[in-house]
Amino acid sequence: MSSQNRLVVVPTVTVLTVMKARLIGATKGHALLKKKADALTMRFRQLLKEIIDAKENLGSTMKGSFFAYTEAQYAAGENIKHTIMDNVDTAVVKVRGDLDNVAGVKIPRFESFVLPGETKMDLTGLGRGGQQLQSCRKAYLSAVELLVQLANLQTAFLTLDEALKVTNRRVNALENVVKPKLENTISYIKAELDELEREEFFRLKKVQKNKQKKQMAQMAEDAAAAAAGEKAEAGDLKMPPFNGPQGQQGVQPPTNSSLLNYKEDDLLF
Amino acid sequence: MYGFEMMSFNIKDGFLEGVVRSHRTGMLTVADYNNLSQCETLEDIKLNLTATDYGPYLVNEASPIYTATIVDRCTQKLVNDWNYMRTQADENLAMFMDYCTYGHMIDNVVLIVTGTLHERDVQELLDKCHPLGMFDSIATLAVAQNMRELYRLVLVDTPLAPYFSENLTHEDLDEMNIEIMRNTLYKAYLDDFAAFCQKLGSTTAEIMGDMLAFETDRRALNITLNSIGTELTRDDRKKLYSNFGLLYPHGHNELAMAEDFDQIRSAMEKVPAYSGIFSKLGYGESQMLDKLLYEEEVKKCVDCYEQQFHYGVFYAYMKLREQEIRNIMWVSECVAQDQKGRIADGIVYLF
Amino acid sequence: MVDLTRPIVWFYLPVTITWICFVISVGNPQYFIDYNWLWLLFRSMSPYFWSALGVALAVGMSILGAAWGIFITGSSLVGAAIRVPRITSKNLISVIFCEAVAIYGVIVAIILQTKIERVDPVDGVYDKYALAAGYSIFGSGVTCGFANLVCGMCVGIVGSSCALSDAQNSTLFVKILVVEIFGSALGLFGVIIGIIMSGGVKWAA
Amino acid sequence: MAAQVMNNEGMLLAVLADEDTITGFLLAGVGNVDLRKKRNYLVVDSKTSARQIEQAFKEFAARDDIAVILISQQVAGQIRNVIEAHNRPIPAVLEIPSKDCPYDPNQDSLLTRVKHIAGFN
Repeated sequence: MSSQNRLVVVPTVTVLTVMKARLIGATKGHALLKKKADALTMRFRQLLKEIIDAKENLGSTMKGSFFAYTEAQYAAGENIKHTIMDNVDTAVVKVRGDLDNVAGVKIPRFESFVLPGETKMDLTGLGRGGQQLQSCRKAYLSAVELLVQLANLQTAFLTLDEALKVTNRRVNALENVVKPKLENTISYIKAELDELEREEFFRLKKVQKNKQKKQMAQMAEDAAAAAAGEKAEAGDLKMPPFNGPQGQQGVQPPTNSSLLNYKEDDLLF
Repeated sequence: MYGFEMMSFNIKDGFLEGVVRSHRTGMLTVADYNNLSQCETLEDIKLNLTATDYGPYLVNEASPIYTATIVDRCTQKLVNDWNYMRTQADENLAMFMDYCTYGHMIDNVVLIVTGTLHERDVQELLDKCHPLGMFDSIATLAVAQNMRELYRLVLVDTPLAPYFSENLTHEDLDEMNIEIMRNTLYKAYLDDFAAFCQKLGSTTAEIMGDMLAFETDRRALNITLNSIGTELTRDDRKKLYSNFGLLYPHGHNELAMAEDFDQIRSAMEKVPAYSGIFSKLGYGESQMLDKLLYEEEVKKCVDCYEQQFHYGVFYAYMKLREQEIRNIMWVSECVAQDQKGRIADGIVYLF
Repeated sequence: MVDLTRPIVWFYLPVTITWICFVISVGNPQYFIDYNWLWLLFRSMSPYFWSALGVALAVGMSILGAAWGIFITGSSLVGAAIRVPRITSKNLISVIFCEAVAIYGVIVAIILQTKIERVDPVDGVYDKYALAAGYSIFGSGVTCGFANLVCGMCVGIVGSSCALSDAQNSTLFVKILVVEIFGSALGLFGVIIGIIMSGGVKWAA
Repeated sequence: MAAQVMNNEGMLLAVLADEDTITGFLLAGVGNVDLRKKRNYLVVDSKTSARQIEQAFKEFAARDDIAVILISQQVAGQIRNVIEAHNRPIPAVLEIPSKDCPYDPNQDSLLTRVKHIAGFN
């Protein structure tokens, strides 16, 4: 699992910084998307309520319009519908649209409007029932308005639904895939780096040991040589004799600041 | 010379008068309407109607039944009765009965004319025509491509030809708003019908004069009411009023000038016969007017039955049946749309 | 048929009658009405002509009235009975009333016919009893005939209304029947007067 | 995805319903017949087959001058699968009640979806 849930990277310090930056980015992105999702959800919830209300309202409004039509038919005669059907020319009720922006999601918004000017319908039912026809017309116009509103809500619903799904998918992806992966990668890199460090440390230690061993051997050799030399020319020797390892000889300025020397007293790290 | 038609009327028309009068028994009564008002569904209405004269026409209708079907079947009943009488009728009466249906014929012609201009299917158009307004050559109406041709080829042979030729020029045929054309024709028709009734003389002239005067005055009123605020000018409006009726000519002048409902009202109230109708209306409201006018018409039609030996009953029968079908439509729509509180607003009780 | 509803007829009718009177009276241009000539004219007419005419009018007019009434009633009855068949048998009574009118006519005609006796003219001239008898039989025939003609029409028209009303509302039948009975009584008046008029007929002194 | 270009002279409403319902909308002035005699409404009666309705619906859905398709519930019931498949926000498909049968919210595919979501949340 762990091998799959991380990025395939070369565990180096530079990559680590890159990864860390990516993690920070992902966290920030996650927070932002979460916020967006929340905003969308809020709007969405509101929409749901509005849609349900509007749909239920629709029933009664349409009922009113239908009845107005019945009244018109009563006054103007059964055949009036054929007259109306034949008088259809160009639409005077149209829908205008623009875009609404909710948390970065563009939602088309409709608005119905009536083209100004006389229509052929104005004189329909001149002989009888014209008034009822006009009131029926008004009833239907208001119904159309409501319907367009409902269409608004519905489009918004569909668009938001889609947008919400996408956002939620992204949030979840960030939360459950990208972030863990990055984190895993970072910890993997760190672990790898430590491992490398420990190896280095051990190697250095070994080198030092070898060095010391070599030194001791040298020293013993030197001592033997000195003893032999003292015997030969005792007056020439100015340097004091080497008194074993430095650590045992109190604090000394780290002349040779090797890693080994620096961390010598804290091996636990 | 009233009274002499008593001796001679039955020679030709006694049988049909008996028929048309006995149809009165088949009309729905207040009790029937009460039953219909109690219905919960259209099926109930159908069931209730099967007990009436409409029964044979509705009984075989499959469910679910719709208002349109009910109205259609009821109209069929009227049409069948009417055609039965029309085929038995003799010269004057046949002529009279034809005159009664010219109104529908005008509607049909206008329907087909507009339909043809919009390139509708002929059969589809014919289905939409009112069956009472059919004439033999109606199908050929759709042959013509433009109005001039239409007149030259088809309309000349119809009974409506004089109305077209005397009132509309070729230019009118092409340009006129279809509603204005319809009403111009209707005006010509009413004038002609009234003249015909006067020619028939005696009781028919008296009764039909009264009925047609009401009809034409109602049209004048409606035209005025519906043309307020439209492009129709005063002069054009005045041209649509018929040349008779209780409002002719002074009332027409006033109506032509009227700009709102109250002016119409003051013009109408000068005629005693109509002041009663308007006194039932509150100031400024015109919604109930249609029903009140329907009621007045029904009253006149029912009064028609009080006299014997005249043709008015045929006209009255048609009008009453049409009102009855309107009532049925209203009740069914109210029931179908769950608006039972409004049922009483639309029913005009006949008897 | 002359349309009695046209006013022009009512202008020509008296003119025509005056003209006929004038033609008849022209025996002597010195008088507007020449009574001697008229007396000669009527004295020379056979009383059998008058009595036969009376009998004919009695039965003919009555039957014309009855027939007229029956078709007025009948056509309405048949029409109304299509929708409301129950009225047929009841309303046969109106037809029977009309029929009764014809029967009155037949009865009076038979009575009048039995009154006719044989007398011979003296010098080609009937004596005045015979002339009077001829005129009374003619008169009673005309009375009865026209009374029954009008009665038949009246019963017919009322019967027609009766049938139509009965079709609407069966309680109206009896009420209109009463009116109809009064109408049919009119014919009886004619019959009674006719019988009385012909009752005292004597052909010879 | 939703940012379809909308022309500013206004878009049309399309209607698929029974005769009476349509007549009302036509009276209001919704109807449009263009130069090629193409209408933006379809009168559905007992003779209209589901195939015809489907075709008309698809045609309206494909037209770019139609913003809203009104379809009566009865008609929608006949081509339910096509409507369910319609997923684009424009044109918006709205189910309306028809004159002969009152509005039944349970049959509305959008509303069931809405309620489903609302219930789930």
